[in-house]
Amino acid sequence: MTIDNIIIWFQSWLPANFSIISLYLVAVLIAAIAIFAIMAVNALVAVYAERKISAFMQDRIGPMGQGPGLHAGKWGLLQTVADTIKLILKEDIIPRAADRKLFIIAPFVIFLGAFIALAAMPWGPNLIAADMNIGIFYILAVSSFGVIGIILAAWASDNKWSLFGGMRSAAQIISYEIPAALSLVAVILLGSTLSMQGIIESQAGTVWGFLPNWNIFNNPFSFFAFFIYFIAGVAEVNRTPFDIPEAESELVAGFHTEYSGMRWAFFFLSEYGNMLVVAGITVVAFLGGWQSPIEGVMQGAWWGLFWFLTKMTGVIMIMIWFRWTFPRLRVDQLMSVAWKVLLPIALFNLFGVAIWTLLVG
Amino acid sequence: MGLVHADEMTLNIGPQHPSTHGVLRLKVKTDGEIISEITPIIGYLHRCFEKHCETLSYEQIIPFTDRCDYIAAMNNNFGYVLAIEKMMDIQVPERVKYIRVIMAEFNRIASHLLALGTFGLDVGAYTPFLYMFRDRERILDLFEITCGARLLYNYMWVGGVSHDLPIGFVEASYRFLDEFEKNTKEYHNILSYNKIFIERSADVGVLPKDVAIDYGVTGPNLRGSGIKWDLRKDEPYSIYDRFRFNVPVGKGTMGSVGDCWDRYWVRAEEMNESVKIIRQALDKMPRDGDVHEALPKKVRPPKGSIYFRTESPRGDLGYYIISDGKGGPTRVKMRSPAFTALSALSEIASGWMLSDVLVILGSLDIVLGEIDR
Amino acid sequence: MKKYFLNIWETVKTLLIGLGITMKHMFKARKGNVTLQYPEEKWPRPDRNIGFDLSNYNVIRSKLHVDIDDCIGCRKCERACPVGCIKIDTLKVPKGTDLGLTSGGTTKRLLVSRFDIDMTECMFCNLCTYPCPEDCIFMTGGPNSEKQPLDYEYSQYDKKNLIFEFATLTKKEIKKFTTPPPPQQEILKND
Amino acid sequence: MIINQKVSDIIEKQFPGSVILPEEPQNDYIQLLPDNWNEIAKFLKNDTELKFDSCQCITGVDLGIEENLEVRYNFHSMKHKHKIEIRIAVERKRPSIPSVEQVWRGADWLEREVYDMYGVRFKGHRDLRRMLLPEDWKGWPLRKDYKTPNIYNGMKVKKVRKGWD
Repeated sequence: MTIDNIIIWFQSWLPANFSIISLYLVAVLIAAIAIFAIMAVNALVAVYAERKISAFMQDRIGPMGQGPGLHAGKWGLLQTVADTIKLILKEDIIPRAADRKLFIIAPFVIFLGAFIALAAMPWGPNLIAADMNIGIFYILAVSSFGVIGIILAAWASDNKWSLFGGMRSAAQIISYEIPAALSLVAVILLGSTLSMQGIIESQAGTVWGFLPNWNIFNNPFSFFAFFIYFIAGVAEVNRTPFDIPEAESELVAGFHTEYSGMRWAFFFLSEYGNMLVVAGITVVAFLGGWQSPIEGVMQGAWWGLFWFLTKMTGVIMIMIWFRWTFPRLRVDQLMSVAWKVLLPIALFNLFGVAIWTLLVG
Repeated sequence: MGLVHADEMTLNIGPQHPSTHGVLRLKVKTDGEIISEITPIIGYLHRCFEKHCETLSYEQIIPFTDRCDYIAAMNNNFGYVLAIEKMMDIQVPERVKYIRVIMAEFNRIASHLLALGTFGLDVGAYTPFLYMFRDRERILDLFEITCGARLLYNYMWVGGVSHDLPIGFVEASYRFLDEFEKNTKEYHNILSYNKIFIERSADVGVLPKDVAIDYGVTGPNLRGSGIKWDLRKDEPYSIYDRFRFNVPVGKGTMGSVGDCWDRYWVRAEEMNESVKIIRQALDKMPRDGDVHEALPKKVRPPKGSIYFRTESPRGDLGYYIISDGKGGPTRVKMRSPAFTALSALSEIASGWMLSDVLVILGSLDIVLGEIDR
Repeated sequence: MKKYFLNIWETVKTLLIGLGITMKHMFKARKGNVTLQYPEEKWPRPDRNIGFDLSNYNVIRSKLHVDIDDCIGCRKCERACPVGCIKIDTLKVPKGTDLGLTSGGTTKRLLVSRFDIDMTECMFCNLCTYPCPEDCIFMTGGPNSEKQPLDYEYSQYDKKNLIFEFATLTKKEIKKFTTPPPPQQEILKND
Repeated sequence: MIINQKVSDIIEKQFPGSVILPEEPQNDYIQLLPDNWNEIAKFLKNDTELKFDSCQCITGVDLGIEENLEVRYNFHSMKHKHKIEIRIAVERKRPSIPSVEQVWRGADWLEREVYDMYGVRFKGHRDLRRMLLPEDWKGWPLRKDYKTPNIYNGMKVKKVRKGWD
């Protein structure tokens, strides 16, 4: 289901002289709404899951309720809905000293970064909004768009804490892009393609007869590349142990200290959207995308969607698990992890994968 | 070519900030992330404790001492009543002595749990904080069945305690201690030995021996700097000379002696020592006796003054009490250990990063109620 | 170089231990938790983790209550209060007026015309309850639950509503008690 | 305690005329004159036999309007594990006493607190500001002659309710 498919489907029953541009716009709109729906549903579910999982990990019970009324539904199921309503109803405060225009734009810029990255995400064998031949490159490019939004928000708030958060975030995301990109280059070498679907298709088959031929199992170097990418990815979405831009015990709330109500909700939405992007790339690049773990079993268009979402959920769960276990790194330690540990290993891996492909593949 | 000109930025940490442990304001000068100068500004929680004491009778001051260090109220009561008892020369019954020690040590565990938990929170670990609160909650339950209050007890009186232990208290205490000892191992695994935590706290905010003494820092902070000084051991008050326990000191296991990790570790070890003391006290305690036996008809210490120190979870808690023989004191001065610990902050935290300053502040374990009084 | 890899290994190892602990807790979450589901479950919940019966409590500090029938107007509680949140007015009654007995058997000699407690100022130190010779001022609930049920949810929209007035005498009754009895009765008594 | 007598003798030997001998023999404290307090303090800290390296507490005392203000110091030695109390009387009208802030760093805040509450000026203190009260507070609240102001910064000061009607 690419955008092209939608256009072709429209053309099949609309008069032939119908303007192709308007068809194109309609198709893009449909895809956009679908992606937005995915993001919103993800946020709804992930927030609830995060609340519950964190509660269980901490010997609590999390949001609970016994019935309608003031309670958040059975087992607190309606907690996120209630949160959303609260956020919508909240007063929207713009500080007087803030740079008004930038302050308003910033949340949308951040949101946009996550949103357009999802356009090239392959949800199933033929369920992708735009199947580009440079898909992974595109996602890497646009997902770092979000940092501009963070810096805008930090600067526009005219708040010292926000500024600290913005500076930290910029330094962090720029540093962690490099090991992340390098470990993805290793994957690109293995699949010799930049297309998302191409990378997934290159992971078909098995290794040693029983393991799926996913990149994580393909060779020892890409096994480590997976961890490098995952750690860098967690850092890119600003989650613990790398949540220094919003470190609540140091910077109050970092770059979104001054935001409230719906504007703040957009930061929240895009944080979970970014998690989706990073989890998606991890799944595509290392965990075989929509491929079934056992070859030839449960394959097909809808099974593909199922596998993709399952794997993605798993990766997101691990991120949540991380968050509720680890302390936070300091700024300089964060940088030294990126430059002194992740980068050398990523380079070494890249080299190893290159040799591996020459010798074995 | 113009020179790049960089100014220092003045930043106010607090009075409303998640990591200042109360309403403390730190005026800091920052150069990027580096903090070059710190000025603590206190007094936001000043409730005129010493002025109040001039108008109250001796018994009525006890609930006010609760409110000074609200994390370890039992220990505050303890120091105050011991001072008055020493002035009046009252001998309390054996059972009361044991009950007091048990309560004070339980409160020390509760206080250290809160200190360690919030220290973890300052470093960014959320989960250990809630584990520790869970255990603290159980201690508060024990206090509640005894005296009805969970935080501000007014439990210890001059010459006795307000209530005898309830039925089943001893068994419940043993049950709690058994479980707690298991839990402490888990805390070490999830927090103390965690590499990120060690990186954040070891070698950070080193408080050398001589500086610590010079500033009058006491308690776990002083012991973290490697000085074996514990009033319970060195100047035993009440019946602390009857128990066998160690005084843990910082050894610089993960970094250098006197760093944040050492202070953290001393507190963690002290909880185990408190468990030992409570076990011995529960074993030896006389099973029955009237806790109100030695209550004086009127609390009227003779004319004179006293400076009495006890070991509260934060350090040497001193009461300077002047009596003129009437029903109320002329002057009650509280020498609060957190006050002196905070005064050393600007010395040890300057030159560190913003994140470190808050970690160092957390490791000093201050309670603003006690600092501002 | 060895140190570098050892450091990484140490990090990975300790972090995995931490992850193991949180995972373990996730699967036995209900076991250790101390949460009270407030509107449904109310404090005190006796079975909560230490297994204590409500009747074993020494005291519960919830809300001050006065059994005004037992009050003899000695004002000991008023003097004991460190914050001055108790206010008592008493009236002298002429000799011979019978105010009845308290449940402890003490003769009442003073008319308590006002017994106000300002619970907004109360600091729950419990000091007022000890000196009472008739045990008529106490915190509700716990060991006192026979006298008065537990009440700690006495929240109000207006601060004034938190000043509890325990004196029940109406003006008429006060007048009745304070006016000296007619002389005939005295004669009768003298007989 | 014996240590008080010993310390008193040592000080009297080192700085003749600085110890005020009590009328009746007591051994709770040592009463000193304020004049060369700073030198005595340095001596107390550095003398190998005394080594009072920790300043535990500084208490301001006002025993009544007729009497002098007093500053009481409690020192402790971490090395020898002994302690003393030193009392120094200061005039009520212009209370001033040499600061020991540069002798014991811990005395810094403690002296500021005494200044805050009693208005005792510590000569030589590098940063003598109010500690607990706001900077613009007037008067020294723990003195016996202190009167609660009616108005503070335009706000009416709430009086203690008596009989609250």
